[in-house]
Amino acid sequence: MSGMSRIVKTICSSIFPLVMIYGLYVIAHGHLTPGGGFQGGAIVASALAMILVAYGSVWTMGKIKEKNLSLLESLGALGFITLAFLGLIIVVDGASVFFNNFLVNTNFLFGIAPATGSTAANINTGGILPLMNFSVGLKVIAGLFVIILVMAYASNAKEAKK
Amino acid sequence: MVAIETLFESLQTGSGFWHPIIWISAIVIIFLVTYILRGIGKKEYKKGTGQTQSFLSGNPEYEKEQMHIKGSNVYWGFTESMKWIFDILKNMHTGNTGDYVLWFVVVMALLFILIGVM
Amino acid sequence: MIPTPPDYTPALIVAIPLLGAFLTPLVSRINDKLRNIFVLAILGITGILVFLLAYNIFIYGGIHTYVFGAKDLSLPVVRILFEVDAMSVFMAAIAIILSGVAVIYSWAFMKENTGLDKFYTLVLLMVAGTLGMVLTGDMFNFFVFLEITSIASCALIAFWTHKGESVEAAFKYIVISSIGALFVLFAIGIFYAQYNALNIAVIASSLQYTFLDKVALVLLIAALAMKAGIVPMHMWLPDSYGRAPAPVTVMLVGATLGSLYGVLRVTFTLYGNTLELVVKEIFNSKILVTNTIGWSILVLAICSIIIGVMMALRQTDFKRLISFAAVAEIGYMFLGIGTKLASVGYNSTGTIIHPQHGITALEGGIFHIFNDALDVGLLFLVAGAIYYATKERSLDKLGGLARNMKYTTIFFIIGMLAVAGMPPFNGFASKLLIYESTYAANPIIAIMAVLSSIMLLAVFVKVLHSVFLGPALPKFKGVKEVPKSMLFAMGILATIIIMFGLFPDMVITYIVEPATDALINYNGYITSALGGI
Amino acid sequence: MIFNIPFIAVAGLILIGLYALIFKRNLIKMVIGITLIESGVNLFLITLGYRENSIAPIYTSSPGGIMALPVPQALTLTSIVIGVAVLALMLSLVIHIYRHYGTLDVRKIRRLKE
Repeated sequence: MSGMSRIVKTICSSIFPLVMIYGLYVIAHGHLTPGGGFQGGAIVASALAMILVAYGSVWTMGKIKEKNLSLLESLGALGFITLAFLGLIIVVDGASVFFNNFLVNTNFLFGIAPATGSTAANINTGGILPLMNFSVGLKVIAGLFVIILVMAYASNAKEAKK
Repeated sequence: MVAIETLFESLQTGSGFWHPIIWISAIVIIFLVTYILRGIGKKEYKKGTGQTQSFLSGNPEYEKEQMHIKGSNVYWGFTESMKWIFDILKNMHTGNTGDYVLWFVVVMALLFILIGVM
Repeated sequence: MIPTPPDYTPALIVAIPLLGAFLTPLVSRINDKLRNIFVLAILGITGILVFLLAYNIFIYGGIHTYVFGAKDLSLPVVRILFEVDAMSVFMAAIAIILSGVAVIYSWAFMKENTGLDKFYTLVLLMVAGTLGMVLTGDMFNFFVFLEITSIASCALIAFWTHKGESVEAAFKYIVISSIGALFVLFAIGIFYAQYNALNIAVIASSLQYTFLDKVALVLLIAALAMKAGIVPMHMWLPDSYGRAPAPVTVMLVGATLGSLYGVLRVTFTLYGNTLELVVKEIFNSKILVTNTIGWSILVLAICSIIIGVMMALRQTDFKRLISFAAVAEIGYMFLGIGTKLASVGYNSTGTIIHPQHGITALEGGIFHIFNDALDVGLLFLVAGAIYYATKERSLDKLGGLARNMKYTTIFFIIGMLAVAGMPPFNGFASKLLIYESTYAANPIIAIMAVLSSIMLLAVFVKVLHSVFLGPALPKFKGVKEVPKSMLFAMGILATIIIMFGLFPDMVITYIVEPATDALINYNGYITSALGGI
Repeated sequence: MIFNIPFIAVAGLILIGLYALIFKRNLIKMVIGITLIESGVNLFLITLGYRENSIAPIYTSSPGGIMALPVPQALTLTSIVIGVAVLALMLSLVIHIYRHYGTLDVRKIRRLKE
């Protein structure tokens, strides 16, 4: 896939930050609104895919290395499973359970317990859920983009051979 | 706890029992008896004579490498005489992915008639 | 002497391979040797946990439940739950033994390939999926682990992407497994619609056997039996077993048996009570003399045995031949299950009776699961060793290898006799139980099973003759014995085969009988999950 | 009757998907068939959670009233995530198959048979 015309490139460049911010917003508010790591990650990955279409896979492959994306992907997965293990290691109220939400009620990071019922949104709630959303989001961004990138690059390599 | 005695109990199958160690000792005894019987027999085998060469109805012997019976030639007669069964089976295994799904749907329909309706 | 495993052992058994899978790409940036040892260490820790749990359950009995994310065991109904009984831990032991052997074997076998960090990541993911499938007590969780296993194994089948056949086999596999998994999900949706629950124990306790439940039963049995590779839905199995790298094939055997576990769980625990009531209704209605589900499974089983053996007889590809033999072996397990289901009767006073031959058949079937995993696994490893040494997979081109590869030949003879059910190996003990109990149910089926077993021996005698015996072929002059790590991996399986063959009664008493009891006693499974509710 | 329309759509989607898998010869169309079945199953799960006049199951600033069941939505989301992985895997396999066989006709992609 080679790059598209200058008009497309310019418009994609100007839309890219907006889509990116929207995706990151969806990831960050995963514990309050519909959405979360996967959905936000898919939005960010689609923004990256837009850049890929506009600028071509060869250019993108030069900017972002596939190996680094794989590293980010395993870091995201590792963060998720580490949070699950921390629930087992950190003892809260005499209980240590796998996937335990050990941050809730601690008034620490995301540690405020919201009032029950219909309340206004407070981003500083949710315990480990936002952290899990971040790691899932990282994994989904890296994973989806690496799939699209490799597929585009592979089909490009085939065209070049012909 | 695992009790050591249970190692040597025999397996009850409902109408009999199975004990590998008894079986192995029986086989060993049978082999010994056979070996003794074999020793009683006459020794007529002479090395270095025509007795050691293979006899193929007077035809010359092939090279050793050509004498090896290949995998698809073993049981040739059996597969040839049962050709009609093997042809059915061969036609059944088309290798087409769509047919694999078709078989699944067919089996599901049959099971549905057998279980769901009855 | 042997410590009691902590409560959270079932969670750790799944979580440690997952953690290892995500750490593997990072570790392999340091050193290849370190990565190999790391993967084995992860599997070793998991294996120790599985065997602690297995020892505890097999000796002291009982069911271990573990609820995720809750401070105590309150509200197990709405939470994701791991419920480990003797049957689950039996399958977990099979999966962990096979994957450990596969990893040791792959050190030398996969040495020349690139991208091994991804290979080992996928291997660990597949282990985690298979273990999760057999340990979980939640239907939807079962579906998720089923999909994890199928995605990881599909990627592993296609690992040799430079070969067209491997990719074709992987495509067929992913089509079949995603269809199967989607129909399982559909059945789960039907359960959720009716009983508002996803927990196996809760669904089992409230099952009404409405029309929708019958549909769900059909969907579950058809999909899981397809994933277990029963005729006529077995065609993906020879393709993918035959073309995957040998260590992957051994792990695929474990994953396939995980689907078989699904069939057992559905028919005995989920529908255990219901099917017995159905038998009663059928006997009262006097239209049919037997229950249809048991006989459907019996017919499918006998078809797999016969067609599997017949197809194995005419194969010329080494691994494809063993795959068809594996189809026949799966038929023997289904024969045990079917005989148990068909044997449930109803006497004149109105109580359900479980005849002894049915229970013996189930014992034989469950014992055969372990034996099949060991025997077929060993044969696949031998086939891989032959491929490693000669780069040749067709039986027409091989010959006279016993001179060059003595140990491999010995391992092949052990595996061949065990698979064909020759005494004194383990396959004989389990097949004897199946024959005798099936004979009590229906003599014709037992005779067909015995004849097929004899033909299975004939099939492997053909392989023995054409690969190992015969004159030394000139093109294999320089062939050497495979490396020690591969021989060691084969040796582990061969040792377990011989031990199981020599002491079958101990295996039956301490391992198979608790597993059989766990399946038959569905009430225990239900009450231990529902607890105080 | 009006509430049965989603279920009819579910049956329709699954049947169309099976039809595409069995009778279509192009590999890409078979992949589309699988995604159709998946959409059917997802629609089925979502329909189970629907209640009449219900709102989305979010407590943040909710006006109150009946909420739709959140569990089927969670199930559907998981199923969609898995579906994405399967779809990506299948498409990359199709790319490889095309490279090796030079065709996408399923009748010609059967070196493994008998």
